[in-house]
Amino acid sequence: MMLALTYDVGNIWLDSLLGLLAIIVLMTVGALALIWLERKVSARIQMRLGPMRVGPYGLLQTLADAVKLVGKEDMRPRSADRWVFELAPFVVFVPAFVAFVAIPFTRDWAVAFLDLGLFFIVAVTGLSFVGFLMAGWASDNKYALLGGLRAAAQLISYEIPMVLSLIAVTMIVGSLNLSDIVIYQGRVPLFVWQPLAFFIFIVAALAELERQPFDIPTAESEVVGGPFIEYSGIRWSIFYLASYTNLIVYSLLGALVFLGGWDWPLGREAGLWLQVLLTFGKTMFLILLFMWVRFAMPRLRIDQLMSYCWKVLIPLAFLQIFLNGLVLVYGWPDFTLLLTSGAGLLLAGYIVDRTVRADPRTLRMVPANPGAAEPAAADSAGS
Amino acid sequence: MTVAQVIFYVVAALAVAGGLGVVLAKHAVYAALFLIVALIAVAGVYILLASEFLALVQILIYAGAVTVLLLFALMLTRTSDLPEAMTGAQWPVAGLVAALLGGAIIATVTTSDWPGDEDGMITRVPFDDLGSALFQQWAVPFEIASLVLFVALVGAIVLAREDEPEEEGE
Amino acid sequence: MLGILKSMYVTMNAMMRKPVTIHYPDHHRDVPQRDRAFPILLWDKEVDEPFCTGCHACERACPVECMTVVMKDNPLHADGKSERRKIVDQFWIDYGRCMRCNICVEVCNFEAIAMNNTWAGHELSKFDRNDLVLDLDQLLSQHKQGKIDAWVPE
Amino acid sequence: METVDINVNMGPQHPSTHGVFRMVLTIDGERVMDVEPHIGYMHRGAEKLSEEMDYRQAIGYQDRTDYLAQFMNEQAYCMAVEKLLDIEVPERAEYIRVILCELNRIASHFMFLGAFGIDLGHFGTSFTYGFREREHIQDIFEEVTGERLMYSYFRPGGLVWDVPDNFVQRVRDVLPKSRQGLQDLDMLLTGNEIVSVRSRGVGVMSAEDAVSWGLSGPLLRAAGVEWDLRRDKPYSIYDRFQYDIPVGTHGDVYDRYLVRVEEVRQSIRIVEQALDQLPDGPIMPEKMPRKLRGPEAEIYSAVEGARGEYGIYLVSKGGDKPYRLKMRSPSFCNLSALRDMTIGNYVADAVAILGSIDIVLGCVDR
Repeated sequence: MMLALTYDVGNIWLDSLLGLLAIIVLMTVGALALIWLERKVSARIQMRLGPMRVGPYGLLQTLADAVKLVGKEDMRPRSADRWVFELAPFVVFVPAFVAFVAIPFTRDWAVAFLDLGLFFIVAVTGLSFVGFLMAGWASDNKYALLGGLRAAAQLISYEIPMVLSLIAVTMIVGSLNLSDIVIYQGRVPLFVWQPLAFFIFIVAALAELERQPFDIPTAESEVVGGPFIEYSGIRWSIFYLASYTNLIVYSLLGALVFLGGWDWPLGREAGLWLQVLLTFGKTMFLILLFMWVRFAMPRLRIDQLMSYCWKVLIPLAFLQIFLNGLVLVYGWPDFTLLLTSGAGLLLAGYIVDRTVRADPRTLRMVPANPGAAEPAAADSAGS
Repeated sequence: MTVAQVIFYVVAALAVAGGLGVVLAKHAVYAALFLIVALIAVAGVYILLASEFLALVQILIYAGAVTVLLLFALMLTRTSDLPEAMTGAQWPVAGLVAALLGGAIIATVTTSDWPGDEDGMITRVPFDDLGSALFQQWAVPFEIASLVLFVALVGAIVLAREDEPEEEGE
Repeated sequence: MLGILKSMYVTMNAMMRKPVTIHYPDHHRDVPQRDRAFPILLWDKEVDEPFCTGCHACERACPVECMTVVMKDNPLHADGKSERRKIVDQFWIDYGRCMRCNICVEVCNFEAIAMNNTWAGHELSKFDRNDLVLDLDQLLSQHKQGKIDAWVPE
Repeated sequence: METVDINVNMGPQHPSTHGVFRMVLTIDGERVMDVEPHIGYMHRGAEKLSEEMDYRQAIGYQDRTDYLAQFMNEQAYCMAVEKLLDIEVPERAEYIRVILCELNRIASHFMFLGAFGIDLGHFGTSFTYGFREREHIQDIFEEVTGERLMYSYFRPGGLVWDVPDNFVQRVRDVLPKSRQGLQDLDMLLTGNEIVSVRSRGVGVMSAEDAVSWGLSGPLLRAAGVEWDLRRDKPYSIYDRFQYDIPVGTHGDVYDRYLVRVEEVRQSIRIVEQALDQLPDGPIMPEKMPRKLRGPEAEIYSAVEGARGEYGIYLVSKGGDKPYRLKMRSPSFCNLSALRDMTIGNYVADAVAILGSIDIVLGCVDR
């Protein structure tokens, strides 16, 4: 049900308020914890220590940062467009916040079980670009404008493959209800049946989250934070909060749709806490994957992102849908889903590999002083 | 007043405010942003009519995708290129047309016999039916409509690129 | 795809290794014996006076002119306790100007000046740049108290 | 309504301009239509200062020009003074100079590899990997010279003091680490498809253009010109070692990256050979005058620095100070080709191209 229209007024307000509170607590605590985690993960990948100062292992570092940010002066450039500038962080924040409503955490825990949950999340999170554009335009800063426009260009590129990959999944399950999708995966999670769709989803989610290979709108080394460049203090921290909330939302979505949510592999009879643990574990896995990718990849260029999304991901997503259609229409057994989808993934990887490696580079090595004696010891000393 | 009514009035007020904003805003970017407000508010009305699917499509396509292009184009132009107030010699004609259109809509709304108006129940359309209607019953008109849109898109690109012959492939 | 997987492998591999950084103000890495922080003056413990005679050699050689030396007659020499006829009266080094080129140490004929090779020579943050102008007592104090094992090249 | 080009000011405070460098980009959408570089934010008058110092005092200012390849600058300056005064450098000092210079080249290139990753969008991972390797080498430099950045260790005639006793062993221990670190960076960047698509075919400079712009160092070699001062204008004792000169085939950003990766390997080879041949002996000539006074002469001496030809042009009218000291800095000459390479590319490419030139602003502005 979308809205319980038959409730009494007192009840529904209270209900909404409780749901709201739950989301706010989950979001803020989650974002604070994730910022700390990301800093620690990045530190370990880069062989640093990361935050160590506040609390044991720097656990309270983000709390301290949050206090600092709240206490900071809320600055606005004189030439900025006042209302658009000040509203932009909230326009980015609200979609991330609202998307949380539709996510079930276990069989019984959700703010609202929606029949169209999957579609709802995709539709609502797509709105956050408006905030980026507003921030970019209103800041009256060319970097910000560039970043905002890049965000918009990126949105139209990745939104379509993401929706298509999710459609491929819903074709098999036959429902857009997230609970139904999870329950369907009781036997085998969908990433086994649909590796190609899973891959497309991960890539598109990275683009949506503006994380490393696709952090083009906020590119630190080009547009220096993009739309956020003029923001400071609490408005900046709202952007930050929204980005980490989105990370949670998309990881949860991936965990529910592709990794079997709370159901697989323990089955429907597992206790509530085990279900919570399973959802949490799978979400954490995806979050860590996103973080890992972030620190291992350089950034694509905006035109490359667009051509990758339009020329590679969208045809692949259509291929996945077509293959699923074949299997469903002719009623072939389930394993053919895996076969076709896996073959599609391998094919895609092969084609990408071929195109990138079409031109292998080797340097010409010109020996200098070939007459000079190179002692034999030199070789053994190095290795 | 039931909850649904409260929500309806809030949403309707938002839609009207958004629509007025689109018309009255001095700056084209404001107008585009107000348009988003209006579109989302209309999505709210769809939800109240128990057509969640339509509401979400409204958000995804209109509020999400269409306004991207609008804002994209508007933000790249200099503000000085846009006239301060969108008035011209034709405003009495435009006003007349708007008044006539508004009158026609109001007349239609008040004189129509709305099904389900009496018992307050809303007939929900399962979107299986929606799908089969679109892709089986009306497949040919649907495809023709999308073809027309596609042609329009191509035409727009051709028109826009005409004066830049030196631009080679991306 | 292979290259991306390789990148992922390297980062994961690095994650498993021990961090190479240390928690700085709580832990200090050892500085080598030759470490060159800022110049300090040495204290002749046998005679209980500075080695420096105030001969102006370092002052003249300093490329950035960060030193000021004033010489005086040595009262201990008059008493017959010291062989130095002249001794340093006043000595200022502006650490804010010093570029740590080591030339003052090279030109010193009495091995009276050395580069600080302890952490105390590096952690010199001050709120006022005038606090970076050190006088004779401050320059001598570290070696006088035996807190430093100064390294003077031959 | 017509579309307008936007002027974007990149720098002097921008994370990817590698210092206080400013470029005014004229962009149409994401495409760069024009670039106007502005330099001079870091001008400290190093040339003039050197003219006010005697030959020994000026050493400290040589470090401060190209502050990532300090030993090479000192080497060029000392060679000029030695040529002027006709001083013979002892064998051991030459070897130590070569070892330190090549280690310095490795350290400098690691800096490039790290920063290159950042320019392409790495969130600091390549940078920390590069810095980790620099740190090993920097530790050696600190043990030898006592300083971490401004070594002022070479002197006209030789070295200021001898290396510590465990020097050979320390360097031998570090070289495998550098190899390992290079392999890490290699795996992180070289094969990565994103790096490939971002840097291939970007900022292409043909061999003819490269020569006529006066490029040198890795940029010139990446453009396909076999030119290495160590081989073609031999100085010091470089003719005693075997090494390869990597030469690129396309002259784009990717080739410049590959050339530098390969140069690290070759530098390791040179260091190994030099360590094997390192003789004992004095580090300064027997008869060094206490005050250096040169005859009337004009001297040009150049070394193959980490960024290209680093030359010192020294005019002496007698006395203990140079009459004129001109530094031919590779960063400055290489930077002059920036506009040519950048126009027509994307904003993101402009960052990558600037990174591939590997400028050091202290060297550009002097």
